[in-house]
Amino acid sequence: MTMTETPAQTRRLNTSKAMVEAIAQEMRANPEVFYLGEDVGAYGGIFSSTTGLLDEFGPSRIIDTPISETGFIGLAVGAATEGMRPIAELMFADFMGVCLDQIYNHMAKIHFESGGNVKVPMVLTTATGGGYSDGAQHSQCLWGMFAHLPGMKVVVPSMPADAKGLMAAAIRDDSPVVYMFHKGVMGLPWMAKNPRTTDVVPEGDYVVPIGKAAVAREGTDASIVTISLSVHHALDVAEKLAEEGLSIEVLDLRSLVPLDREAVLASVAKTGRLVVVDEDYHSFGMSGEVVASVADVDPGLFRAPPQRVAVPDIPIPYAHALEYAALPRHDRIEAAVRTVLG
Amino acid sequence: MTMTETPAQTRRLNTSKAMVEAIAQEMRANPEVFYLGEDVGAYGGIFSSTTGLLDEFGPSRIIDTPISETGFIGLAVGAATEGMRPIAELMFADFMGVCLDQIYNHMAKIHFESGGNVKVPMVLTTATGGGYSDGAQHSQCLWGMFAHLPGMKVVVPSMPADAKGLMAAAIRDDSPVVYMFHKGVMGLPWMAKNPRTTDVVPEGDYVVPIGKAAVAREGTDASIVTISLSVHHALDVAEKLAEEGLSIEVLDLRSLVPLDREAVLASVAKTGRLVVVDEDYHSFGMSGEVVASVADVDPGLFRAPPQRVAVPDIPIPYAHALEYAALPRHDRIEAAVRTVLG
Amino acid sequence: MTADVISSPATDALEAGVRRGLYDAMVLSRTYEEAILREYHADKGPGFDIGKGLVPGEMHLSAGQEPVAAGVCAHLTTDDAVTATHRPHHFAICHGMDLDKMTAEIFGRVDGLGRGRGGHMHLFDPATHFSCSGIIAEGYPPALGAAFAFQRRGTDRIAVAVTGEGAANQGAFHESLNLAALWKLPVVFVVEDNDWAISVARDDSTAIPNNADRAAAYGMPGERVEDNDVEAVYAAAGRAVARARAGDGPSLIEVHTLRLWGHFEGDAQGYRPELAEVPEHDPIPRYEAALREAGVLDDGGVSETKERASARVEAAIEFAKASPVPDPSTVLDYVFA
Amino acid sequence: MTADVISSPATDALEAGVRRGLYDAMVLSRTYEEAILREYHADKGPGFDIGKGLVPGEMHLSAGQEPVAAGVCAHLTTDDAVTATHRPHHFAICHGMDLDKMTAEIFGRVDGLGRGRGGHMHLFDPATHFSCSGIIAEGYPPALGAAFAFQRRGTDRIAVAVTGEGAANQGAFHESLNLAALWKLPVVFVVEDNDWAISVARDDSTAIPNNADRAAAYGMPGERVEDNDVEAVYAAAGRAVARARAGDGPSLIEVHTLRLWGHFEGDAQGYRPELAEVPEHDPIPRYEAALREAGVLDDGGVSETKERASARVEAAIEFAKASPVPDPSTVLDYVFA
Ligand SMILES: Cc1ncc(C[n+]2csc(CCOP(=O)(O)OP(=O)(O)O)c2C)c(N)n1
Ligand SMILES: Cc1ncc(C[n+]2csc(CCOP(=O)(O)OP(=O)(O)O)c2C)c(N)n1
Ligand SMILES: [Mg+2]
Ligand SMILES: [Mg+2]
Repeated sequence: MTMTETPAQTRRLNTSKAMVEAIAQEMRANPEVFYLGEDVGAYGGIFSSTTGLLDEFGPSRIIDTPISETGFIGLAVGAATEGMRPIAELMFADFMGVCLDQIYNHMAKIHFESGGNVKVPMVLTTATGGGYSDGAQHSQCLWGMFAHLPGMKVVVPSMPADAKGLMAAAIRDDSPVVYMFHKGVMGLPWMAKNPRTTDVVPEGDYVVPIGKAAVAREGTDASIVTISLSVHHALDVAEKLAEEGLSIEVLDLRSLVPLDREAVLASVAKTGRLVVVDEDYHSFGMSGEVVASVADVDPGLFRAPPQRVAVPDIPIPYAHALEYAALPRHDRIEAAVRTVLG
Repeated sequence: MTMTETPAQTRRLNTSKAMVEAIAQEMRANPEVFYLGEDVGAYGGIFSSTTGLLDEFGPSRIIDTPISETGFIGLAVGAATEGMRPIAELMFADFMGVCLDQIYNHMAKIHFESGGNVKVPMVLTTATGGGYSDGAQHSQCLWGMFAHLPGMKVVVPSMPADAKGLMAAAIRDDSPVVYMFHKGVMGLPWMAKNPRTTDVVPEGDYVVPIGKAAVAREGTDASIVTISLSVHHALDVAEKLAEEGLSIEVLDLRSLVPLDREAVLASVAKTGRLVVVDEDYHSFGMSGEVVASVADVDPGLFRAPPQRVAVPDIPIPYAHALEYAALPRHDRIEAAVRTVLG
Repeated sequence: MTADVISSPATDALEAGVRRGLYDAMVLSRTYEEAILREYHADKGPGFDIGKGLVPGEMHLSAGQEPVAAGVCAHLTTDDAVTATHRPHHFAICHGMDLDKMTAEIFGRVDGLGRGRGGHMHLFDPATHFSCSGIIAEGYPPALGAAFAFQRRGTDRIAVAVTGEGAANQGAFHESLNLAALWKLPVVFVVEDNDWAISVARDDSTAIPNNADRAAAYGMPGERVEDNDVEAVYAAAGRAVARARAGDGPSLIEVHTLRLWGHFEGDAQGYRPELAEVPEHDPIPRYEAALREAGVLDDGGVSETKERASARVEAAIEFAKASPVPDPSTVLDYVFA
Repeated sequence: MTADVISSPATDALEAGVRRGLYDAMVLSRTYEEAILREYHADKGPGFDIGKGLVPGEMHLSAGQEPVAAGVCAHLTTDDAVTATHRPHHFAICHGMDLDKMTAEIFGRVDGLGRGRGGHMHLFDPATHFSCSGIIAEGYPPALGAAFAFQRRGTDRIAVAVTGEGAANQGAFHESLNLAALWKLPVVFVVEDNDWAISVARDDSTAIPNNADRAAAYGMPGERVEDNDVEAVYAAAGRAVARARAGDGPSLIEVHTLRLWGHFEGDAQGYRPELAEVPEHDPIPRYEAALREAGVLDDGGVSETKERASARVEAAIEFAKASPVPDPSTVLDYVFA
């Protein structure tokens, strides 16, 4: 067989494979890393977060659990305090209500309560988001809530390469990291997907530092600040508006904790016009925080009132027509951009 | 015994007695109302939320529970769907992590998921706040988190009369209401207290509509928008600054859901200067939402960048000196007001 | 006090009418699931896109588990409450839910139980005191509340709370059983042991082989029914329901049942070693044969039952399809009462 | 499989050294609590202001429950992990925590285990693998993790997880026992039954009288120790610890103990009908008398133990008081590693 020359930088993966690649590389490098959760073994993760890992690492490191989230997330906390580096999967972020105590009162606080003497180097992975009619208990993003509670980093990749690099960073981090993957960015074969869910992903060791936003598209007329699947929508809208000669910047926050407020400010300082797009609920969450981050420093930067495109404060409805009315989709994003452009 | 004439409007109660009075009146009026939680019977509630109720209503309506918050809050949800009007007490808001699923995935969503066909008329009472060195798991406010999750009203009284009137409104409401009482506003004999925790409370039927802010003090130079115990501190600061001739308005939001955005706007439209004081965590919470509420409408209203005085994004520390550095106390509020005044 | 752990007893032959009723209920439920299966997959292609079609989203069907719902619900009236799970159809149907409204909800239409807001995991029906939750084991606590209300009002109404065997390792299960036993609430706890929690086998999740043994931890009777036998379920449920109605408190019944299809539609079940043999354990043909043998059913009876079921189900599907899609402008409605 | 529910057996007379060790541990723990009691109340006045004084905040003392900690920890080394509750001092002390650092933490000082960030409910000590949680039953799951790490590394180290009887009705209790049994984790679950969960009597919270019976729900041995007898605890814990070290999995031990004082300081205990008789059940004088009778202790031994305890405790208090208060400018430290 003749090798065709394939430059490493053009190898393309979907987001789930990129995420799994990082987990596998870290597991090879560090025997203390293990992954536990429901259906992460033979099934490979309901949203393909662990596909193939059982084959390589076996059931002692890729561990199917009972439906006991408090039990196994707490187990991960305890194992982390003893120096292991667990990755625990909460199948849907929506289920956090059965185990939140271990997350925010234990995982996130032990390091502080111990005055820095006890580290909790673990990753909590969880699937978020809607768009496929899974109803009010299986479609939530909830990252604003996780980000409100101190002591845990909150990482929310939108692109395959970031999914890999942020996962590697999360596993190596000595602090607890919540890694939230939107089902719609994973590139799953059984779900509608944006072409951006498959992209070039660096091979080998690849780390993206946690806490730095990425300018997904540069622009000068208005800034869309967003995260996760909404980055894909925002880029679609920016591309469409470019045809009209509008130059829209898209900032992908990539993590909510730490929040890259400087990047937000830099973008708004340039454009003077802000649209925040958030698939989480509107009030008391990310969209307000981003707006306030600018106002806190200089409300005069706003050349027009900022626009927040989020899920209104309603549970996610089941019926497709209602769900799409609630989600921050292209139409609402575009309208908001046009509004800030005046 | 000779009756001395006591005008009803001068009868003074502390906040806990005012709250209990409303519960008792509603229980007398409606046999479907009952109260359940830990230590709500003979003990009378750890923070005196039920003092005396067992004597009047007996153990069939004032019910001590096992330490099974998911169990008994879920029981309240089910009883409410069958037409009863339960009041369930979560002893500290900090404990929501063991039972949040019943709260936000059930209590708050059933009405919506049922297309309005099933009502969940219940009240969830819970104690919040720090200031007495109870550490990272017993001092949190967390109202921003409750308010982020749609489907439940969130009421947070600061004053005795409101504690009564909002409790009556909460019990009569056909929607689920989370009623968050700060330990520091209750007027407990065993805790430092502001003199405002005892005040005139109307006798008889008294209802304060949920969703309307109160101007706790009128002013023209700057607006402090706040809630709960911080209202007391803000008033102290406003009184102090009045001696310097500064006119500070204090707006007591009283509820976060619904949020009285009009009242915030009206105040900032008048003063042009905003300080938000929040004993909950800084980011992704109330303080950002209030700032954004103004920016969304007109960032030009801000004559100076708004100031947010909140708990920085750290767990609440135990040591008094650290805790007081983290809490939004008088010194930080005053400094923020001086900053917005320029 | 130690719980009575009763092993499933041989039942005396039931009255023919009851047996026919159990059979009819199972057939109706299966017919329904087959129709939903057909409608669900009708328009997911090309390929399989879960968000597409007239019935989008996750779909957890109950084929194979009909004996549990039929056997339990035969003892209930629509004044009794049932709280079900992410896999609720068989209980909804056997408890007497209006098929039109139920189906319209599954199709996300305005005439649905939840006006299209809920979906198939969120069927709330005040008429039959039926509710469900997609969160594992979290349907148990609300059942306590219904039972509490029934008890307080001095009625003999009861609540039935259903979960799968996977749910028996969730904290809410434990809290609910303790509270119900402590307050002698009229609840029947039902565990449907279909051997699987998605891809996790019960032996890989549960430290003991029989969840009915867990009843002893709460001082309540626990009974396990083997063989997915509808009449054994009927008998066990009869005892538990009677106990609850009499004010003697809750019971736990675990039924060893069968998940005939995947966990949800789209599940290829590659993890399931016994996959090839699953169809031969279908409880409906087995019960049909037994009733034929006993002279309760003949060809005519079977086709009568099946035709009646089919007519009811297809009418419900027609009703659902004819019902309007919700108007997006109403998206903000129904948050608060 | 059904759990072995063993009722507490009569123990053969223990070696004198062990008995003296148990006595000494109990006295040290009690001496500590008496000193904290004194320091806690020293400056809360006028009246009682919980936020005031050198030791502010809630204070849950363990007086009366020393037999549990002494009996269990006698089998541990500081390589073993202990996860305790809101009432942790007796376990911390008997497990060998550095008293200076522990006390400095309780006083909120920079030389404390948590540099003053934690407080008395949050004692985290890597040197003794000790941790605690103020959330009921939520200390159990992290113990599984320590045990998991110990098991994976091929050691015979174990984890001890402690809660009160009130905690045995919390979901985390159930999930933890199932997981530990399923994965044969080296854990000893300890329930301190002091009859009360704040003001709620155990009979008003728990559907069965003996939480050790709940072990059967997880296929693990369960044993209840009556009478707050330190030697019976020692014996039961010995069996459970040996089992865990041998790789045979977890056990559950419930000890019927005594809350000698209020739930927390400031608790007037008006709800407690047996309040007047409580002091006469103090386990320390009783054990002291038994050891005197057995010739293990005499006046000299008693005063030696008490003086040593007192000296250690007072030195720790001095250490704490001499340690600086944290600088408010460091308030943002230690959020992330
Ligand atoms: C708290 C929670 N964790 C996980 C899930 C995801 N989930 C949905 S169904 C299921 C398996 C349930 O198994 P079982 O209880 O046996 O019911 P079955 O599906 O077999 O009917 C899981 C893990 C969930 N819905 N809720
Ligand atoms: C989840 C949760 N609910 C309630 C509380 C409040 N609380 C603290 S101690 C306690 C009683 C605990 O009783 P028990 O488990 O018997 O322990 P004991 O105090 O008797 O040692 C309660 C209800 C809590 N800390 N956590
Ligand atoms: Mg199952
Ligand atoms: Mg107790």
